[in-house]
Amino acid sequence: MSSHAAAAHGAHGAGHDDGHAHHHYTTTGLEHRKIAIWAFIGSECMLFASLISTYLIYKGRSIVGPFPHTEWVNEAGVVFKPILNIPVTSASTFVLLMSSLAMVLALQAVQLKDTPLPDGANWWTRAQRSSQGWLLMTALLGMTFLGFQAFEFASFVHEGLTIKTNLFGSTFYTLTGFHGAHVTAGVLWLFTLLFIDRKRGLGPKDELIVDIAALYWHFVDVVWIAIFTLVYLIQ
Amino acid sequence: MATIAAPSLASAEDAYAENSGIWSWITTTDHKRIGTLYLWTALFFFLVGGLEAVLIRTQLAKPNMGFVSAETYNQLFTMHGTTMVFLAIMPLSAAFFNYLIPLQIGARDVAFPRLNAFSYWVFLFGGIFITVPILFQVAPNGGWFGYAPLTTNQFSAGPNIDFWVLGLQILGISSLAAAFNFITTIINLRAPGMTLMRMPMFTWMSFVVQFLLVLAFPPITIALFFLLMDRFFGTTFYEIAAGADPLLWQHLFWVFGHPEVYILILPAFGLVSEVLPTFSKKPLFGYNVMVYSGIMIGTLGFGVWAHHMFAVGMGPVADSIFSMMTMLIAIPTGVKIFNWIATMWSGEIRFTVPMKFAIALIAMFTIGGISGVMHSSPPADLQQTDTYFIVAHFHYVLFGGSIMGIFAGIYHYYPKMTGRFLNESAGNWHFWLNFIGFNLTFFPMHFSGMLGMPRRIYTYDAGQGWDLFNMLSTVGTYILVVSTSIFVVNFLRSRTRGLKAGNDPWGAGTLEWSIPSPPPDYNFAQIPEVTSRYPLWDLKDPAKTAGIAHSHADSATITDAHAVPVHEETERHTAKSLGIPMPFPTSKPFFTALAMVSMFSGLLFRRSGHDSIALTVVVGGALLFVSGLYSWLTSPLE
Amino acid sequence: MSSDTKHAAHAHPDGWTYVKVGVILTLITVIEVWAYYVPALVAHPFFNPGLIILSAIKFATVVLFYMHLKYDHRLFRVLFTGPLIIAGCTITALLFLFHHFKTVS
Amino acid sequence: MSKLRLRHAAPALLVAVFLLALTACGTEYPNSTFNRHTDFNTSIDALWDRLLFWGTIVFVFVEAALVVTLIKYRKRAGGPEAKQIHGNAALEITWTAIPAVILVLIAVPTVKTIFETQAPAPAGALKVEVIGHQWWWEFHYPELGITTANELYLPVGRTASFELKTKDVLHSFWIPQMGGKRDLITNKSNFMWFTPNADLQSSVWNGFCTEYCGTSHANMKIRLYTVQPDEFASWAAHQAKPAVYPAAEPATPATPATPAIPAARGAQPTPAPVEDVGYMFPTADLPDHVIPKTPTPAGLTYDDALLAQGDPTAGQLGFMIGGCIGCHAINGLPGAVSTIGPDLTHIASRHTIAAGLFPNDGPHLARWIKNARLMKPGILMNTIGRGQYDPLLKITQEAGLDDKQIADVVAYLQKLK
Ligand code: HEA
Ligand code: HEA
Ligand code: HEC
Ligand code: CUA
Ligand SMILES: [Cu+2]
Repeated sequence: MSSHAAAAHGAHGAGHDDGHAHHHYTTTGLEHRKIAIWAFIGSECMLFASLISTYLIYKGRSIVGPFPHTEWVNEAGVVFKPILNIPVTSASTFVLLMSSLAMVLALQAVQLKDTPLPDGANWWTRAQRSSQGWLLMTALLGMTFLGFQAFEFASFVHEGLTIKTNLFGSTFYTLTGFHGAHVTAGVLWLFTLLFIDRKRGLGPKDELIVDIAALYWHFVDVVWIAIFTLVYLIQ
Repeated sequence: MATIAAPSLASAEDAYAENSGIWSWITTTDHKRIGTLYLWTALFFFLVGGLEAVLIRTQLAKPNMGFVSAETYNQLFTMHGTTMVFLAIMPLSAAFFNYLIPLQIGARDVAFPRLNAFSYWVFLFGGIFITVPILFQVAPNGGWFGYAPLTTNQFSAGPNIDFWVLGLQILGISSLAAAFNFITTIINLRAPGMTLMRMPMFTWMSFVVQFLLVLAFPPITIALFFLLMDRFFGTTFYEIAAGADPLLWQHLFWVFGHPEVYILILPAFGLVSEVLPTFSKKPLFGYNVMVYSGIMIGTLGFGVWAHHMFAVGMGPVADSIFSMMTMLIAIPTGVKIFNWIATMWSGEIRFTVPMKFAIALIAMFTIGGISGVMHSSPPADLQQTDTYFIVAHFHYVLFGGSIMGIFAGIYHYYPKMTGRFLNESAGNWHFWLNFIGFNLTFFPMHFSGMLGMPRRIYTYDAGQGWDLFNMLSTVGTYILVVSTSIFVVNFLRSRTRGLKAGNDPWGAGTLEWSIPSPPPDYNFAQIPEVTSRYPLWDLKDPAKTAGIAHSHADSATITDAHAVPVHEETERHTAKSLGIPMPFPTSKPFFTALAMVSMFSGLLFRRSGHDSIALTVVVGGALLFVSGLYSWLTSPLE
Repeated sequence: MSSDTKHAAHAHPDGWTYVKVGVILTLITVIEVWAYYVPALVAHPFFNPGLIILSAIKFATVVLFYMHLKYDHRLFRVLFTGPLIIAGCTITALLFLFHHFKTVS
Repeated sequence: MSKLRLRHAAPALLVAVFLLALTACGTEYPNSTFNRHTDFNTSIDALWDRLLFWGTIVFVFVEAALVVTLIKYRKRAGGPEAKQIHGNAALEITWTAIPAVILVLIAVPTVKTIFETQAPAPAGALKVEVIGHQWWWEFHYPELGITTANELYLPVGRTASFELKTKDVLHSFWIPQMGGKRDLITNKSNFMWFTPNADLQSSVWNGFCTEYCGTSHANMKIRLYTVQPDEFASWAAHQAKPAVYPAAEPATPATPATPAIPAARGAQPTPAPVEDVGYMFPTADLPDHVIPKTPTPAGLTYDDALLAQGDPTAGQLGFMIGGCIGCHAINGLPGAVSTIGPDLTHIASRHTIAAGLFPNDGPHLARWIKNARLMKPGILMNTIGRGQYDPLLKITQEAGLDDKQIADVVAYLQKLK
């Protein structure tokens, strides 16, 4: 039954592994934190909905450039090219997608920790057990994404677009910056898990704490999927 | 994090023993004590908001009064609205969520007790943050919905609006954290057999409210964040010169604002749905429909926000759609009104004080609802919007609805919380003066409004035909002061002098009445196994509930080793003697909240040009906050 | 609750499935970016709706597989789709109100 | 049981008060919305009647049902026991359906009226631009080349079509007796129109700013004069001309500094003859409710005897040295072209100053010039009287005009019919 399942992974806190196995009854047999994280994700939908709406509402309303998809010539006759850099962003989008893949494999690795390896397991089967490897890879990919974003922001500023320049600048930096902040929090979270994994090893009993981190991480990825299309590709 | 680590628990036993003193309140994780904190704090803020209203009404008693200055008046009504909405009614509701939900669903605490404490402390610090400036005449002055561009640097260079932006941001975090907590609690901590369709109506309405909170606060968080960025970092979200559209703020605000009004009313609806059946000696009429209508109200509430903007020129199509969506809400709300009346119909109505307040809610909210429907017709609303007719509407729903319902709840649950009754005759004085004062204050506003009086004016000229109505309103307010004072005295005195109340002083039917008053810290010595909506009536007076078709569909089969059939617990034990693990007291939520609030307040230094101090405080606060979080999350709960 | 979470955990797809999903996501992204560089496509009235549909597919794929909503307790589906629908409607309504869609009025 | 009786007397009392007040909607309520002076308000009022009708029915029904229930089923010694009824599908469907029907009966005329009142203004409408400022109103008649402030003239029987804009924050334009309001929104134009009934006598109405716009939001009022077409024509013809004072000196034909001022106005070489000042709503006919009664601030004193000695020519100079010219336009006075403050070209033809806050007479004008910020909190117009304390800047005005100079300026302004 599901209550049994809850018992199996009833850990109380990330560092709380004193092993006392008593668990609390829950109505659904599900873990509190998993319900909370889904509720949180639901709430985040409205948060990003507000940000994305604002970006779209203000799209094309900036009085001065630079603009995302069109050229702009200022009073002094200086030409500003369309500012969005699609190739770079496509690359960072790909990186974030791959980090989601790494994350889901990290969760799987934690779930499989105690399942004995079959005889003659190939490298892939072995690799799938490496929770530390996948967690590290997720975090690194996340940091790569942040690196891309830092590069993007820096080059935009260089090209004359700051958060104060125009409506596009304000909405663009705020929307992508909010997302970047989420990624940053996720990277911190991943390193925390990695730290625990190195210290005491994450196993199936820790499925929950990895699962909720993974849900958060995938959600941040999913938001980027929407942003990439709505901000970068649609003109 | 030395400060946080300092009060580390020498031994958990000692901590259990210590149950009084300020420190025990700061470190408590008991949902009942947190509920009590919410109740006291919110009642205090209610008095503050009321006092502001008294000053407002004094200034408006007669034309061309010079009691307060224009600037002061503007701060007063802004703070009155903000205080009543965010610091009085919402936390009063939160007091009941905290106190009652675990008791009603047969749980020992909420899902995340420490998060719960965190929510309270954030609320308290946020409330202080936003209220204190009024003592220095720099309180927010942009109205409770702070329309841009009046709130931008260009038109509001002082720190007034900074307090508002940061304060609301802080309060929002408190509400969100609490909402995640209660969603989880209600989904996951119901006693065995307590299916969704057996939950008490207060828990149900609270459940709906938590979703409204979770979905409505993000838009205002974002809207406020934009304003914060504009004010502190020079972005252009609401800057006229950059071509900003002020309607952006309005839409984002009201996407939050309208669900917010249902956040304010649904808990009160829940409370009277507990009171009315109890004092009619009958189960709630049409329970299922009451549940569905609550959900309907909540859902539709997200599709009507632009009815606050009929005068902004959205165009006939948008006006029509939002008008009709708004009207739709009258249907589920009407169902509630009629079902309440039907609950009393054929009952044995006892006119206790809580019952009187509950009945007053039905009578008075209906008036506010009807004027609401009058606003929902855009051409007619063009004559009503931003006049005292609107002020009449929202006080009829907020005071006549939320406040009446909350008073019903306070009189009803005071015996459970304290073990003593509030004095009945003082309660009657309170009720009648309140009822008369309320109507005298707000009914005339329908007239002053339709006779042309705009709202938010600190003065008005003589001979406009408004003098009589304003005088009546002011007199009514003074009656409210008297009635509220009676309540305050009664509330304070009855704690020690009230008549003693037993477990179940009113003969109610839900779980919270099966345990001692006040409940022991562990709530239920044994988790009850629930088989109906009114388990206590099944036990004591089965005739009342015999006819209810209870759903047995889900989770009724799940049993917990500790569950026992519902019974009345008369004996008091300690958690220790029962072997019930209790959360450790901890000051971590308190300090984490403090760190977070200081992080926000650091921005204020930017206004005064001290950027390096600002940076230090913000970054320092953020670091303390994160380390507080780590230290909290890595320490065991119990 | 009939679905057994422990059991469901085992019903999770294995690593290869995740990789395949990753490949699909990458392919869709490639198509999107490719389309961006074909002026004839960009000019087509179905360009924007097309991109939105593609990204919605990606969105759903990640949610269903990586966030294993497809295999998980139905409660989570409700907790996610409810807010998602409200968020979607809010965006649509706001864009309508700010005249991003041509209306008859 | 006396409590019980009081309890159900209350709603009945409310209804009584309500009806009583409704019948009392007479002249003593000068800003009442219950009237049909325009097409716009006729539509609204018809809708209102319907809302009130159904609202009253619902109200009476609910409160009656409540009171009957309370009386009938109150617990009595020896009374009947509670009958356990837990629901009734048929009933619940009924009280879902009936409100739905009522709402349809409200919604249909609502939508009809929305489209009716928001249709484009009929052809031949008189165009008026309304520009909101913190805290006064600027009115332009683009077709007539008129700019005025706070006081608006409209001919009866002709549609007035307003284009609403704001220079700063949001405001809202509302004249209760003419119809609904419409917000003035930054970076956007809003529209509204109404037609004062052709059979209206020449009369005056109060209007208000109804969107909270900062400190003096309460003091941002409007006077609307609905006058007969010929009166309007006379008024308009005069208002379009430059200032009537000074009579002799021809104005320098300078090109207007700001495009906001129509070219035709600045270029008028000779001022109109002094005696022809066009139509102005007769002071004697002003109803009481349009005469401001705002008290002047206690600390602000001025010896009104000085006003009799005011010299308009000196005042014209004072208008320049006092700095007035930096903010106020006077068509015909060289250099007075600023649009920061209200246009004063025909200030003396207005009955009020400061957006309806004070009557336009010598004593009030003098005090206004001496310390406008004391007269009206928060405003842009600075304190000009010498030695006066400026409550906004929190400094004492050391330069500025003395009381005699102020009297001169007042005399000058009073010439500007
Ligand atoms: C507790 C809070 C609360 C509640 C519950 C409501 C409920 C409703 N409100 Fe109200 N409202 C506010 C708080 C609330 N409101 C506030 C604070 C403001 C002003 C904000 C500001 O500007 O500062 C406001 C403003 C406001 C406006 C904007 C007015 C304006 O500024 O121009 C409108 C417009 O449609 C409106 C409509 C409604 C409607 C239709 C309901 C409905 O939900 C009411 C439904 C209930 C009934 C109708 C009664 C019972 C029903 C029956 C008995 C059935 C039969 C009835 C009929 C067929 C009519 N409200
Ligand atoms: C949420 C609930 C709520 C409640 C309960 C109230 C309660 C009251 N309100 Fe409030 N009001 C609002 C919400 C509320 N209001 C909002 C949202 C606005 C809009 C703000 C805006 O425009 O931005 C508003 C605006 C508003 C206005 C319009 C101001 C304006 O537009 O210029 C007025 C005017 O009369 C008013 C009056 C009152 C009065 C007299 C009460 C009374 O019922 C108050 C009764 C309470 C008391 C009388 C308690 C007093 C007790 C004491 C003083 C005891 C002494 C103290 C101690 C022992 C410490 N309110
Ligand atoms: C800094 C700008 C400024 C200066 C300088 C200034 N005014 Fe004003 N004036 C205003 C503004 C703004 C208003 C509108 C105030 C209001 O009603 O809110 C105003 C209003 C007036 C009014 C009332 C107009 C009406 O129609 O209601 C008069 C008369 C007036 N000013 C005269 C003067 C005189 C005379 C001087 C110089 C001695 C002067 N002003 C200097 C800005 C200025
Ligand atoms: Cu202008 Cu209020
Ligand atoms: Cu609303």
